[in-house]
Amino acid sequence: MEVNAARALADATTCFVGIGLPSTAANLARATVNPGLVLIYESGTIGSKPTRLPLSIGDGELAETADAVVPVPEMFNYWLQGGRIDVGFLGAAQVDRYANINTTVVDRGPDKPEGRLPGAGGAPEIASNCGKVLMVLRHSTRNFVQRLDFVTTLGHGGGPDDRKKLGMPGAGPTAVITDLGILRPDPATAELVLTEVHPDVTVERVRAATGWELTVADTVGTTEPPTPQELAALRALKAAGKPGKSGKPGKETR
Amino acid sequence: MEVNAARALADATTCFVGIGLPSTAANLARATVNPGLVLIYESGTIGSKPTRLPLSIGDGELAETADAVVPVPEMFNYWLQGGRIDVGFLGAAQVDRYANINTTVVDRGPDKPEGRLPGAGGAPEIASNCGKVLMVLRHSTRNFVQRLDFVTTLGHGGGPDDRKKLGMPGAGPTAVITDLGILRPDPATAELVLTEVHPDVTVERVRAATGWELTVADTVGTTEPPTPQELAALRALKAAGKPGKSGKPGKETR
Amino acid sequence: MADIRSLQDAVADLVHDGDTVAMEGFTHLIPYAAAHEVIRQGITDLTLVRMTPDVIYDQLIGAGLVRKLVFSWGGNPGVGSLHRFRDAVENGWPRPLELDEHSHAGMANRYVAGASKLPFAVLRGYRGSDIPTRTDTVSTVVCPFTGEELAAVAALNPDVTVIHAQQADRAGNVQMWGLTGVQKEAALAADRVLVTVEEIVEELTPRPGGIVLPTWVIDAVSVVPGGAHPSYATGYSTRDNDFYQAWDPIARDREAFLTWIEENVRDSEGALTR
Amino acid sequence: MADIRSLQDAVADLVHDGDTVAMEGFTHLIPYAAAHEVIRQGITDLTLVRMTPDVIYDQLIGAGLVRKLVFSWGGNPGVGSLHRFRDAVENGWPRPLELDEHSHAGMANRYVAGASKLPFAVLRGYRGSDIPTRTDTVSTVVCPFTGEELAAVAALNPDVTVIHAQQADRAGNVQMWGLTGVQKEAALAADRVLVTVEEIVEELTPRPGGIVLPTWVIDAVSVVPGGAHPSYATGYSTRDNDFYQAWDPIARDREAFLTWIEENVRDSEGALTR
Repeated sequence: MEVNAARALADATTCFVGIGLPSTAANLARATVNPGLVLIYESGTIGSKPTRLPLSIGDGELAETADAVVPVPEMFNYWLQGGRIDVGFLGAAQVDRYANINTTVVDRGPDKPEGRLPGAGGAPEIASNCGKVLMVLRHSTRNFVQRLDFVTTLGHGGGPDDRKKLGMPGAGPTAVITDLGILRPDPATAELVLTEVHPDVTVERVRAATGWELTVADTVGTTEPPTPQELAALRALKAAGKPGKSGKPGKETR
Repeated sequence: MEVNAARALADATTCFVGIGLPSTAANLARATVNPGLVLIYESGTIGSKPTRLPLSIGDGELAETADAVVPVPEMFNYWLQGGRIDVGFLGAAQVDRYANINTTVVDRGPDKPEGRLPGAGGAPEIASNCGKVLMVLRHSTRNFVQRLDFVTTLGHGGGPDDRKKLGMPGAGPTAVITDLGILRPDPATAELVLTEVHPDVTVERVRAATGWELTVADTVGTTEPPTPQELAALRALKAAGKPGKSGKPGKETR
Repeated sequence: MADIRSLQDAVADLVHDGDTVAMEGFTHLIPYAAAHEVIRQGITDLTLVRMTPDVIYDQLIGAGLVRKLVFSWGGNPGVGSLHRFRDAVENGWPRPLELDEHSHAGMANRYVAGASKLPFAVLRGYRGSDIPTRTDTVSTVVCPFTGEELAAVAALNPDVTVIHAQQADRAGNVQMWGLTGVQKEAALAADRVLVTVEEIVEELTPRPGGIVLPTWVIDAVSVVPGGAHPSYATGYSTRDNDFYQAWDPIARDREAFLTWIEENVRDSEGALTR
Repeated sequence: MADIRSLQDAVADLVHDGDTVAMEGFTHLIPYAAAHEVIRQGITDLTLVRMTPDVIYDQLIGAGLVRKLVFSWGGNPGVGSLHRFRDAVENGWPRPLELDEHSHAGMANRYVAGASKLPFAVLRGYRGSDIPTRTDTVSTVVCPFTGEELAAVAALNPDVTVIHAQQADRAGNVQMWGLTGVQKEAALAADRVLVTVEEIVEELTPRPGGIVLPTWVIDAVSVVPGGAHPSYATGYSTRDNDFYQAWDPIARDREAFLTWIEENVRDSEGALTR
């Protein structure tokens, strides 16, 4: 996932980064396809150039290597809402076929209380205001659901015009990168379509891991395996930090 | 005027200062009755301790000696509107009997275009949000008028309840200090009443310099002449700066 | 003007049962020592406000002192869930926890409105989200110039805001630097302000990225070196990531949590903040 | 990303006839040299935006390039009136000047809304004032939580914002310090941004009170030492108070003004900014 997520940042000027997999991908992009990529962390750092993978979005090195550190309200108002960020990264506990996101509560059955998730964090406004959004999460029927228990963050709503009707400036989720492949919204319907699988993954396996009847592109591509350079850069980043600790991708900075 | 304006700051913690006479008075207060007075200039400086009288509100020394320098929007939103300032100073081109202020345009007669004044500057919100407001201006029928040509800044509106009705947090103008004496609003009517004259000034002279039928307190006091200490402190301040240049009191930072 | 006084006295004077309390700090400068003093004094029925209720609020919630939580993201950054928070929400243990839940952008703007003494703030947010169905502090306003409908969020004005900073001078002026998050807004929005600091210095030297809060907006300054641990203070300490990892198994288990609080907070003044 | 280029080329590319232009700087860091280049190039029909139209706008107005002025206080700080501004408003010389007039708090918030890409901002302002009777960019909104009626001001989004700063690096990142006024907001609110700087440095060293604008929010950086004169740049120059005094008699007289512009601006590239 990291390598494909990093590749998806090749054209971006600025990226709003959450800790975990997004941070790994963004730093890998800086080490490979996009050395000039400007990393922006919601803790207030603009242009961070960490030498190791930060464990939290408040890591001291993020501030020390930044071009600027701004207060959190300014980050959300002038920079995110101000339309300055090309790409945002989001994870999800649940995603539906329109790339809508739930990170708030899950229904655990009639006799049980709702299961509590971390909540929204920056996600609703990241999804609304970034030029586009990349989603990264593991592929399972638990995550890819028929119906969200709660809409924390709007992806494409229920169709291709919903974002426009709501006046959302950005393009919304343009790719959902998983450990099995890549899904992209169909321009005509906004429904997620499987467009690529990773090497050795079958379409059937992706279907089985998806909680709705998955639409599959006429020709499904296969992602390029990581190049030796990409793997070396990834190894170097992880060796410098303690990647084992940052653990759960995308869970920290919704 | 300077000395009486300085004395009026004896109890204040914080003062929003305009250049010219307000700045002279506020710095004189720091040198005499209130050494701990926190000077706040609308250019963004909090706790300036200038050693000489600044010529403009953007003088470098104001920033260099400040406890903090903040952006201008923060100054107006968090500090002024936030209710952090005890005393504001205002001048005026025209003031009426309710201490309403015009600094925008003057009517020069039927065949002439309106005369242009500098405009509002910070005054409407200074008058609204400071704990109280001191006004300082020269006493003449040109300045103290029956009817304002334009209400730039509300003082007491048309009576004692008008500020409350408009939801204005501060007490509004509590004293108008002139070169002839001091006027204060009557608590019952909010109309300005002559309460003190300076030594050797007659009530008649003040009446003649006022464009409306001036209400005079039952007993009109006489202001204390400047003490030798006050005069020495004032001389020292002026000697350190170039007071001749800052010239026109209260005209610079409406 | 701020009084420089012991943490114990400052907390006792400034934080009361039933108060709305904001302890802010975006990963950096989180005022753990002050929270532990609140636990020791058993100040209860609190409404806690914080963008990212972190381990600091997990501890207060688990200690049974919290009635309501106002927040936007509740997790142990880099580790996982806040188990005491989840136990309170899901099972009402040790007491039910009412929630007022927002997005980060909404929370940040609620503090901005509070600091500006406005009743609400405007943002382009919450669109298409179910969040407004569960709170009465999100509404809408229509732009009088363009007709666009925007989100309105109610101002936050805590009774008390507690923050940690690097330095104060003897007059009680405070300077913090590094990631300064939303602390200035949280402090200026509050009725009362308590600041714990790493040290008192003779003179505050202006720092790049430094924020100064003048003494006359602060009620009390308490000197608590290491008072942000396991969070950190740039220039004084680094984040104790091991603690955040170690917290997970402690917080998963009610008994383990209670024992930890007893041994490390209640019985042991400042034990954690050494 | 900002290109580092000559002031002449940058102004020609970024500032066009009919544009709405903000040249900001609260007494400090006023971009005089760029304004003079606008005069030399005769770029006209401008709508000028500035909280405190100072001598810099007196010059542009007197040169006949300005159709409309958006402002909150028009004077020569510490000296008196802006005579060219008054002549334009009162007598229509050299052309009529339309006004959109606000308070400082209103103007500051209009820039904040612009930088936040919101259509309006809210403040507790203009109460009891006649100002709203003369502008269509002040209105009201009602708080959906308290029912309080507050002032709404329309966002300002200039076509171009021009500012002066102390330093840029070779990549075009800019740092300014000292009184930084409303420049960040004015820059982030604009479609295009031109920054004149005192010098290019190898690396921007973070400064106390420093504000950094990253190169990717700037279109062009031009190196113009002394480009703020008669205003100043903290660390490089001091305010030329004598110039502000001397301006008064020049600006009082139409002929004297035209002669001054001819000799000091039109015929004399950069003469004033040495």
